[in-house]
Amino acid sequence: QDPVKVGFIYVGPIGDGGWTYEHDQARLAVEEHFGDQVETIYQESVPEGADAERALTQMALQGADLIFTTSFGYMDPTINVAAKFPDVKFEHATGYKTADNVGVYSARFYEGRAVQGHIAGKLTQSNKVGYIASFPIPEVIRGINSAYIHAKKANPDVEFAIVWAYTWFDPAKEADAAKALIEQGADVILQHTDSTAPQAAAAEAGNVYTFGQASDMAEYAPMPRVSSIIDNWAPYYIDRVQAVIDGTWTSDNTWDGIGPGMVKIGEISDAVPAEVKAEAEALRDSIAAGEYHPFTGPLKKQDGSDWLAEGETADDGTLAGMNFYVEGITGEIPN
Amino acid sequence: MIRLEKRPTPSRVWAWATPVVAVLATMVAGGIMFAALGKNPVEAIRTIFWDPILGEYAFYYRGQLLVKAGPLILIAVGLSLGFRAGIWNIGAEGQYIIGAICGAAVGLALYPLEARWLVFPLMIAAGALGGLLWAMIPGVLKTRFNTNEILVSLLLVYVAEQILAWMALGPLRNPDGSGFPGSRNLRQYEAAANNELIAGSGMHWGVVAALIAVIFAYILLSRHLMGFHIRLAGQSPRAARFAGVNPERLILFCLGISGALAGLAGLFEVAGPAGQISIDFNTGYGFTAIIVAFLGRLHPIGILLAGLLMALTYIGGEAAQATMGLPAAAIQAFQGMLLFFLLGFDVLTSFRVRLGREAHA
Amino acid sequence: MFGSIDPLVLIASLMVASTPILLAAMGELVTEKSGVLNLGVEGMMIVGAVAGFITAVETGSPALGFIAAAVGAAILSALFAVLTLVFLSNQVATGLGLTLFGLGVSSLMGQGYNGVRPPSSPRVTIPGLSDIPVFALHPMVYISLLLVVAVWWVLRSTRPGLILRAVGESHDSAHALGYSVRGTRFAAVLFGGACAGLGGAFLSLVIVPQWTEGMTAGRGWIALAIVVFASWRAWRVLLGAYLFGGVTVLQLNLQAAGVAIPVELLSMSPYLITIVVLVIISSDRRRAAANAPASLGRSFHASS
Amino acid sequence: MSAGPLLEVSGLRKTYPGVVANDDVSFSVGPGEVHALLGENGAGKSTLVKMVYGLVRPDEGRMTFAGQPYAPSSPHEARSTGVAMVFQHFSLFEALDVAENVALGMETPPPMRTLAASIREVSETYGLPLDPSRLVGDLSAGERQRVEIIRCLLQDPKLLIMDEPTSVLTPQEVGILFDTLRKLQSEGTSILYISHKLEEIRSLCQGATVLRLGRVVGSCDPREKSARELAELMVGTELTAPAVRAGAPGPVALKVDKLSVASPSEFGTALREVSFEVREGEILGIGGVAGNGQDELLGALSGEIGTAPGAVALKGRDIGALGPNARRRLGLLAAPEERLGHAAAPDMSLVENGVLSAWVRKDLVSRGFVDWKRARRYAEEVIAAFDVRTPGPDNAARSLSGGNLQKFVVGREILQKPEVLVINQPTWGVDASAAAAIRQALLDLAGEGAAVVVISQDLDELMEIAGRFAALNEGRLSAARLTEALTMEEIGLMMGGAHGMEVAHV
Ligand SMILES: Nc1ncnc2c1ncn2[C@@H]1O[C@H](COP(=O)(O)OP(=O)(O)OP(=O)(O)O)[C@@H](O)[C@H]1O
Ligand SMILES: Nc1ncnc2c1ncn2[C@@H]1O[C@H](COP(=O)(O)OP(=O)(O)OP(=O)(O)O)[C@@H](O)[C@H]1O
Ligand SMILES: [Mg+2]
Ligand SMILES: [Mg+2]
Repeated sequence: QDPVKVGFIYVGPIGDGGWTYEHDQARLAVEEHFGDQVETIYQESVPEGADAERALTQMALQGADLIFTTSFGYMDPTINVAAKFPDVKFEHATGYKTADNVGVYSARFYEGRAVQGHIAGKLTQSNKVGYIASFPIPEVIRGINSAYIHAKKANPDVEFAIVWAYTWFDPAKEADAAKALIEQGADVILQHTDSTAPQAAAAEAGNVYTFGQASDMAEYAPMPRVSSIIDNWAPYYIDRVQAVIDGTWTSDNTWDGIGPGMVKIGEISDAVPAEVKAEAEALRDSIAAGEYHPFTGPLKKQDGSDWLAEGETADDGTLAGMNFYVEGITGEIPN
Repeated sequence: MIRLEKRPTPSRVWAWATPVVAVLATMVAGGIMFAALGKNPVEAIRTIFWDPILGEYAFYYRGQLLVKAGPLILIAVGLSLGFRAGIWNIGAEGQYIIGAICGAAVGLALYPLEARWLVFPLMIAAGALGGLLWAMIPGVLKTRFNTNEILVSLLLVYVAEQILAWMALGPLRNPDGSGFPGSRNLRQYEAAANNELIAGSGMHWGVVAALIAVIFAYILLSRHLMGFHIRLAGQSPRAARFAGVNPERLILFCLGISGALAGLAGLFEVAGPAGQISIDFNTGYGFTAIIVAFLGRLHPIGILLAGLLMALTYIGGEAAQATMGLPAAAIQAFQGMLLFFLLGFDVLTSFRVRLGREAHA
Repeated sequence: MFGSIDPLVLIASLMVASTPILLAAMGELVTEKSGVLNLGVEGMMIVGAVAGFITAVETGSPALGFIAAAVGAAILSALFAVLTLVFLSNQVATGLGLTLFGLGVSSLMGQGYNGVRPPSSPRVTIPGLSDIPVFALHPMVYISLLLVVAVWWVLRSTRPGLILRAVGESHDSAHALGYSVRGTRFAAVLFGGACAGLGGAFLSLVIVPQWTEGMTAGRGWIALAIVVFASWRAWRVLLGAYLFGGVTVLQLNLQAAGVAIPVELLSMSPYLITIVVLVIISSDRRRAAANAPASLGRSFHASS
Repeated sequence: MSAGPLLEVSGLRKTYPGVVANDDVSFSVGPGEVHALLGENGAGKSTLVKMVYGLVRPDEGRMTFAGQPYAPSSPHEARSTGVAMVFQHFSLFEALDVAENVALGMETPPPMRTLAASIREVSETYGLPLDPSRLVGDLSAGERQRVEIIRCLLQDPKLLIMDEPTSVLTPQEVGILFDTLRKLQSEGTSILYISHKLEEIRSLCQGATVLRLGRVVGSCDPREKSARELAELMVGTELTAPAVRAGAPGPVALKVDKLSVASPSEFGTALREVSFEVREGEILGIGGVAGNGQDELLGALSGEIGTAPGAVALKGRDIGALGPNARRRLGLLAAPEERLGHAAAPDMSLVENGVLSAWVRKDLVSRGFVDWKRARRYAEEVIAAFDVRTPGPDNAARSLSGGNLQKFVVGREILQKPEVLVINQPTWGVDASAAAAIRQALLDLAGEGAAVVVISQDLDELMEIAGRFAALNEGRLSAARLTEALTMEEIGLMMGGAHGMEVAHV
């Protein structure tokens, strides 16, 4: 029997050490798991738009059975190509458009951000937490809100200083942003950009805590990196490939978090006091068990209007399109 | 030591032969690199140069060649006019972005009006105008304040990228896109879509525009007084002044044309192959077009061929990545080699190469 | 409103942030003064970044890393020199090709070095002074300043500098007087490559520090722009690089300090301010042209 | 060794692709001798001296210098042997200052400060005043040449080579130069001297070698020959003097009234209240040292430089605001001094260079499109009528020798039948026969009723063809006077001395 051919389209180089790197790790995990049963192919640094459509068509023409398209910008190309190749299955990451042969999947990174926020709130001495944000999109805003809510719970005096880098990946700029935040008094840095540059900047400054993003970034543990959010796509990819092999694949809309293991919390290092570590692990476990939702009322929006009532949890629709800060965050979302 | 001897007149034979020799040399050198990376060199070269034109899936790739080459040619033709006149617009990428934004903005503003006869032409006009105006910034600064156009046009690329991000996240964001960045997809809006004219052919209005631009530039340069003045100004500015050329008007003309064509390329791309304004809409066509312009020796027909060759290496390179697992970086290095060989061998056109001791250091 | 921004700290960080651009731009200044326009700065920088990184990681010595960066990027620039000076290829196109090639080669070289932590470089510490942020920076920052002085002095007051300027001014005259146009330009291109390599290594070994593909992210282009901005004067290159780096750092600091200026505007500001300053300093027509090397970008072939 | 020649050249040969520049050339220069090299444009004079200077390597042949075998591999070697050279096309750097330019021409220059002092000293000794700190780009042609000469003098050369040094100098400057050269000669320096000005050679040189098509066709003592004999030796045929065909001047064709313009170039001279008028059928000569506003005057008349309304009138009509092509349409044509790069584009063919200025009057463009067939016919017409030696109209302008390109440029304007022609340096660096042909063409043009303004530094030329003469000095124009009534001394006064230069008391 022919091996199942699985294609991957990456937005960055596999050596970016972040987003694409983790997807490629998952591809390797698929290869290892299935051995001769699968053949994987990939194409890296594929620009969104016309080039993506061509890369997809090419893989489909060459007999790919399942293709993972791993960036939001591949949404329309995926839908277009899927329409032409009804027998090929597509899995699009972080989007919202589905079709009979297109499923979507994404991770609830905000669950991890809640844990980070808690640790950050506890660790900060200056009460100032720096946040390096990439672009003002719902994904990023959700993370800021989640982190802020839990930092605030842990430490009512906490403030967030947010820098918009307008890039997913520019190590030098991220380093500069981290330094600027440190200079402005932040002693904990959260980041939603993919390089380890902020860790290095923090290491140099000393006494500044950071968290790994996308990858574990363990080389900076135990200090400054005290924990991390790890994108762990392997279980999902293995699961979907298995479904294709078994002939049971159907279009789905997966949004998994810590529970199913799509989001992992990296080792909380000894730089974190034991009781804070225990609290953080408890928070992680209750989220994983589905007992606690990071967006649970009462919560107000930044402008003071009510959002969630006592005990109410946010619905996925609102979360997916989140475009507002919660009460207490200063500054405006660009635009 | 190698000695070069200038030919009395450039060799016509070598003018055609050097690209062939260069491609062959690249195949050898690239093959060595691929072999060093542990890939079958013959297969790699075949995948890059042969398959897209004559391989199993050529029916699809041939159209894609046009899709990829179209904007490169359209932009490069515009740039070549300025380069010939000694006006260095290296910010076509920015003009491409702004053209796309303006064109798309007009289309999106009229959504969901169905009158294609109105919407699409208006978008084209807006795209060209956007690129033109963006190119006028370095133009006007140069004519008014003597500011270097290389610098200004380049810096404006970064400004345009910021505007693009802002537009994709703000004013042009798809209202039905549940907050995700990126505009409405223009390809799904009949009146604004720049879809293939014949399905599967790769022919869209941008490719048509590129071909028109090549013909237009050819006629302009070889027959029209304006083209004569452009060439004259590039070769010797004082002679151009003596011939009655107004340098300021020429600067604005050349920057305007190149900006408008880059803007058009952006518009056709955003309404067609790309489909929408997104943060990463631009993929470097504006910069690659500079290379294409020089590879084509700043001649419209040369640019046409250079654009197709460049597109071939992109498409073949992608195929080699997907089928053989060649890293994208190897393809980039390979493209670099091809450029070097093309540029290096070009010397044979106007020089005779003699081996042996140099008469004089 | 700017109360929380400490000027000395800001100056220290702008000095660090500007150093890669300053190094690359100083090299390009020398190259251009000899009459060669090398648009491949970005490619040379990134090759320097990876070569320096690999060497520093393998040997554990950042100093060796910087040396390797300079050598590696100089080798790449030699390719450019051979093509443009021996084979008389077009300088603009060859430079662009060099960038493409350098980006490709660097990622091939860097495979396996992602996520590796480089050895950290020692800081110079001058007792008593090192509490002041500006005096406790990486040695390369001060080396880059020395480079500015050295280039300025060599160009202005030494015979090699004079010959270099002469070659860039009129290669025909220089040739007629018996100076080796090709040799001088070759050396200038190599110097430019080495400086760009140092700039790249400063990114991968000090600022970031890590290796990632494409990490120069357009800084080579900015370095090119700074040379034009400086109208080919050493001191103005320093001014331009620090202005650009300064605005970049300042805009991040303003954001971090929560100043209510739209972020879009802040992120554009380094480019816009550079343009505005350029307009102001170049409106004096006669002076602007005086420093540009008259033979810049023109191929030279001695027919003898 | 003392008795033998200083430089002996035997059997030198140098070929370029398609051209034999020098073939079996032999001659010698004695110690303290001023030796002339004569020949038409392209005869191979410059190539020959470049071989002596080590800049070009001979294919065959030998040289000896002071009795020793001499085969310089570079100008450095030549300079250390004692050979110095002043180039035909200056080897200077405009953006560098005088001292830097001098230093670049020396093997072991002293520190800048000392060098500046010795420049001052030497320049005073030889009567060539020069400020070491000025930018060369700011200097006049004569001053630039002084830089080159001082550069040579500072090295105490045994042999000084001068390639057409006087084509850019005024009579006064030539006089000073000759004084300098004689002084050098008296100090024992030999001089190899190239010039097209035969009278100069007769007064300066003790020996001469004549080249034609790269070969030596004769040698003589120029003091014993007439200029005419020398010229015929060069050309190989008999020369005829221009036949003057002056008619009676008609009505005023061009009137310039208080014309003031700033110079567009960095190192130029502004015009200040220049006024003159030229009548139909008349040639007005405008003399003056280069760099006194000649380029600006030509630019202001051709329309390249914008002028105030009322300053320039063509047949009573104000054309101050018109550009070059509008002026051409009305009959005002111009031919600039700089052949390559101003009057013609070096890399363009003669056909294209014809279109450059002739499309308006010769109808070479219709509705914006160039009619290349007609353009080619026009170029062929110019080539035939002015005996331009070139394989064909498709050859690039730069492939022509200077004299031939000059004939093409002048012919291109004259065949358009101008009503007013302004021409700058019509015979600069052009050999005797070609110069005669150009002068004749200008006379014929005036004879046919056109008004001609000839701007030239060659006063003999102006005396020969112009009816009236005016001098340009620092952007001001003197009143025009009839040439017949003028003496050289008066002309010198009109030119206001020699551009701030005093004849030092040697
Ligand atoms: N490229 C260079 N080569 C040699 N010397 C230079 C160079 N650039 C600048 N200098 C010298 O450095 C010093 C300061 O440079 P700066 O840029 O201020 O020059 P400047 O001529 O004063 O500028 P401006 O004329 O625009 O005021 C001056 O002494 C200048 O001559
Ligand atoms: N570098 C070169 N390459 C090719 N041909 C050359 C070169 N230099 C000179 N020639 C040719 O050699 C011949 C002699 O040129 P040369 O410059 O020595 O003449 P010349 O006697 O100095 O003329 P002129 O009086 O115009 O200065 C000419 O036909 C010229 O075109
Ligand atoms: Mg100053
Ligand atoms: Mg000569």
